[in-house]
Amino acid sequence: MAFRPIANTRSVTGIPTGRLAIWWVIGSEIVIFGGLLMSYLMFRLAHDEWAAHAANTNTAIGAFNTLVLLTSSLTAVLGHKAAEEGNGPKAAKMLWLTCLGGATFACVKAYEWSTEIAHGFTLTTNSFWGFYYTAAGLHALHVIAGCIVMLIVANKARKGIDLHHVELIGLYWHFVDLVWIFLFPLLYIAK
Amino acid sequence: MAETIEMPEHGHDAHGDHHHEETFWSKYVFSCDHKMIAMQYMFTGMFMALIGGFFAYVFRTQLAFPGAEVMFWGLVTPGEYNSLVTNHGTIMIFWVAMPVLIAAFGNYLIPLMCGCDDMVFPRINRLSYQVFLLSAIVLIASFFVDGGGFGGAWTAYPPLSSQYEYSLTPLGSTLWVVAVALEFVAFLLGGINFVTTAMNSRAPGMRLYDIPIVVWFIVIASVLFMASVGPLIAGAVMLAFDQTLDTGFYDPNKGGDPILWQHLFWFFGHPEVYVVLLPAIGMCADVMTTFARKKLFAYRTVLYTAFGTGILSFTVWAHHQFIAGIDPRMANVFTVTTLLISVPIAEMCFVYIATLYKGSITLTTPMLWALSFIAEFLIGGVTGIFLGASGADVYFHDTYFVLAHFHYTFFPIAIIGVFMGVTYWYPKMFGTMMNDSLGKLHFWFTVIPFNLIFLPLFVLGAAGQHRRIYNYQHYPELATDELQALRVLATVALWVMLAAQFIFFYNFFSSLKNGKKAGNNPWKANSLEWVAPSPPGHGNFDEMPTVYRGPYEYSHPDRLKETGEDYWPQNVPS
Amino acid sequence: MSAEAHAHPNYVKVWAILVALLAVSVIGPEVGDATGIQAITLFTAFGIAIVKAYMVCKNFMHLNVEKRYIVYLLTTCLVFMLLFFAAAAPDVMKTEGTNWTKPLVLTAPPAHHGEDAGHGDSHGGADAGAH
Amino acid sequence: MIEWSLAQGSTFAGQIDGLINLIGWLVGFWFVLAQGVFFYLIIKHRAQPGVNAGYVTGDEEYPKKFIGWAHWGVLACDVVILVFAVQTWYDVKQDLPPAERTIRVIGQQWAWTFVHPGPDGKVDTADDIALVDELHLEEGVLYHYLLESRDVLHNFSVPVFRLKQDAIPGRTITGWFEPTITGEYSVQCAEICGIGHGIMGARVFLETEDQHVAFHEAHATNTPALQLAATSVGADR
Repeated sequence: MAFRPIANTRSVTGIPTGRLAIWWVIGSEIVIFGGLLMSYLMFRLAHDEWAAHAANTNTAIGAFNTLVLLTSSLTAVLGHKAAEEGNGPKAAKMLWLTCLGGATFACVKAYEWSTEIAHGFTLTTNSFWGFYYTAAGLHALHVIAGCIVMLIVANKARKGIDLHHVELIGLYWHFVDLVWIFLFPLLYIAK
Repeated sequence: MAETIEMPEHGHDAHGDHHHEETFWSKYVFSCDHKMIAMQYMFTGMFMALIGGFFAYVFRTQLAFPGAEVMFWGLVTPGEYNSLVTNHGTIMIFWVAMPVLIAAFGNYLIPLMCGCDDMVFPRINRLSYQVFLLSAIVLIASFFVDGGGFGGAWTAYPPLSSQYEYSLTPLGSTLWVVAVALEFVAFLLGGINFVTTAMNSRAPGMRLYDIPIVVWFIVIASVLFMASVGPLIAGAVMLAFDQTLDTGFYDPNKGGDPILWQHLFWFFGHPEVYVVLLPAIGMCADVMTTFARKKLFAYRTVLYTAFGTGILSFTVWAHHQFIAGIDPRMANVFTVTTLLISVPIAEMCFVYIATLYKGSITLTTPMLWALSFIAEFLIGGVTGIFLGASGADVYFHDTYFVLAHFHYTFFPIAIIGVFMGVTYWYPKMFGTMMNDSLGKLHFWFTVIPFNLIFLPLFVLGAAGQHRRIYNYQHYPELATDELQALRVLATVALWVMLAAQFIFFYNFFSSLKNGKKAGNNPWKANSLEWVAPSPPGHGNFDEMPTVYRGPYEYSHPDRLKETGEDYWPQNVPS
Repeated sequence: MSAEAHAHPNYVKVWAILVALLAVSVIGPEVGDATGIQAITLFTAFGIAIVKAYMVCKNFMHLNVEKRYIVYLLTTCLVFMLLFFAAAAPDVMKTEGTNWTKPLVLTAPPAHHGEDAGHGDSHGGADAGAH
Repeated sequence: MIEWSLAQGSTFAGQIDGLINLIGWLVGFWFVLAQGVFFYLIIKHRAQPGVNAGYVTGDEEYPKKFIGWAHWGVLACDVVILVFAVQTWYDVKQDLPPAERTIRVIGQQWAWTFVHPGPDGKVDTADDIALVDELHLEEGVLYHYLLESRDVLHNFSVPVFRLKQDAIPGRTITGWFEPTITGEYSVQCAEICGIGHGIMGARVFLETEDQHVAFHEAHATNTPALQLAATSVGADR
């Protein structure tokens, strides 16, 4: 393992440094998605005709993806539990399951988007679709990035290294889940 | 996690050996050491400052002598002029003030002043600089692409910034947005490091009120940045989509709204002012107390004023948009908050002034910079009231009065603050002292011309001269000889000031070799960085310090009685 | 590490509740559209989203056992976003305000949803000031 | 202070200048006070050999009370400024006195189009007079302006009126002014609008009643203006 400064071993606040950092990451992510969703909300409330466009989104697929993400959150937190019990291999398994969820989510999204684009609903069709692709796309990027990091963490956890990283990536994953929990009604249900 | 917490504190001996076999690349380019990363940020920032200064030279010369051949540039076309002023602003704020004040000094000072050996995440720290460097390269590249650099002002208001047929800079504006977005990512990475390091890795015994003000302020600044930049990152993505993918987020003809960008931008843009102000004014506290041999006057008041300013700074942004088409009733709300924010800042200045009371002041170069910071910043502060008061802003908006006002805040921040920090911590950074008489010469030849540049601009602004015009001869009221004389005065002063900077660079580099050796603590200061050797080695401290008191215990009666010393380092047991 | 030594809730049970809520939030709007009662749609869509978010924060992210100021930090970020909405909506969301109108939007196809009225007043009620 | 270099050309110019002077005096007082104390302390407390600095934490009653006074003093001044600032803002921007005449101001890259009402005194009618970069106003008449933009942000700025207002594409912004003097003055675009921003100036001619009548006669039938005025909004769609 690379050189670890003493700084990283201290914990004056009583919160492990890694987790503290993740909280700050989540804080800054909240304002990024917040800015985007608030802008969307303003336009959505200003333009009732967007409801007609929103009607073209596939609620069933959205609901299925929500289910997938909720489940992956479950496996992530189970992985955290296993890690705290010092059970590296089990934690790794759980993280792999979580990645599987993330992958499923991404594939479903790809299918969903390709059908919508095929039906002529593209980024430029209307600002609703602009926000639809921008917000969901930004979220999907977070999902993919999370999966990549998670594979690395899982690989280490399997060997019992850096088990506390399991909790950190889990926290991030729950946040990604949270964002989707709000994206789902905003983009799919409200019609 | 738990097991790592009790890890014994001799980690740096363990790695002490492996920094001998460091190659040039691992030592200077891909180093994870916070001091080296600080240097990288500082020199990149100074290089960008040279570019920004050169741009200022070009367009000031054009304003003083319209249509004349500018040396090293040639004729300045309107398009070039817009691009020059735009990138001058962008560079000076995002690529000079931010990297040098927050990133460089934050990286250098936080671990040293908190008494730990490095940032908590050295590799994220390195990544932060690499992303920043990339952003700088992208920005510089944008000057040379087809159509030239982006010319829509640093605020980049759409539709001008979002549609090429309006801005006529097909690639420049996109690269500009990309560069700014990358730069934000870099500082988000850096900011997380600063905050967690200062929160979690302080030396044993260092309580919240034992932290030097400059560390406090850099941390508050990082928090402000992280909490305010998000909407603009989202906005930048939308802007880039509008530019490249022809979406309509800011295009009224496609159901968008240009005002949205203004809100997204200034929601970040105003806290940003305090993001760069706080580190500079925080350095002031350390420098002034050191050279006045005085305890900081009302440490907690200073801290609370900073908190107050930080919170309020999120509620004032629309005072940049009073006449930009926002609903007039909102302007009243923002006038109230804007005038309110003057109270904590004014109080902070008063407290700093009070710190000199009963002091024993030595006017070294860093002290001169610190004092001039307060003096000049007061001018910037009071002129802000004119602009914060909505009724007066109806006239002053987008005149040179605004320009002079924010240069009277940003110049103390980005130039005086940087020189203050460099001259004060130079002995610690490089182990040698800078030449004091050269430093003083450079000080006077920077500060006096600075006032000669911007005081005339207040007059020009009051006379109704509006901003971002490449040639005022088109406006009879503004083409009078008196006003033109003021423009020439400002420009000549700028030439003098820019020329004077070579004194600094000469002093900086010659002192590396010829400067006399500085001990660990040349200024007889209290805070922890002066305990470490100069320059500090890879682990910073020979043995990790423990803190017993606050950083400003100068001329403490007990200490004077016992030892006759008028300073009391934080790590010395009572 | 106090924060470490928390009891783990029954995660599967939490997950089951979340899925149940999800089902409601999908069916609810259908009912809302069928009965034409907008309130049902809005409540089931967003009310339940908030409940789900709360459960995830509490049980999965363990914010309930985390240090208080982390919660304050995250809520502050949210509050700033609401602040942003409150201050930007009178310009961006409204089609007319004091001494200004958006002719393009005013002449856009007529609205067929009542949400706007519901939200309109709470954000400054710019119409009141229109000349 | 503004009136020294610039005539007060509208009814509210004096009010704005008055506000600016008021702020000038108040902040000037605090500025001089602060700088005075600052330099006094620097000079008085220069280091002398063998003399140590005092130890003042800032919690002592004696020096701290001055900060307290300054704190409340600044707050009081802020409140005073606030009252007058909001009052001025209300009168100039928020309140809209009934118009005697209405003009339409259209900004585009990089020229101003001013649609004057014809003799019938109404805008958007057949006898409108549309001029580029030329605005003719009658002294003592309360005008409303309908401000629009064809492309990017512009800013309709008439320094002599102390008037500024951004023109936003997709919005029509209404404002008012009442000229109180005669003569020719400049109109600026005070919001960067592309490479032509520097030359996007216009002239405003403040005329007496007879001069204005003469102006109307000079520009009798002006049909292009009709289209221009009628399509000024529709053109964007």
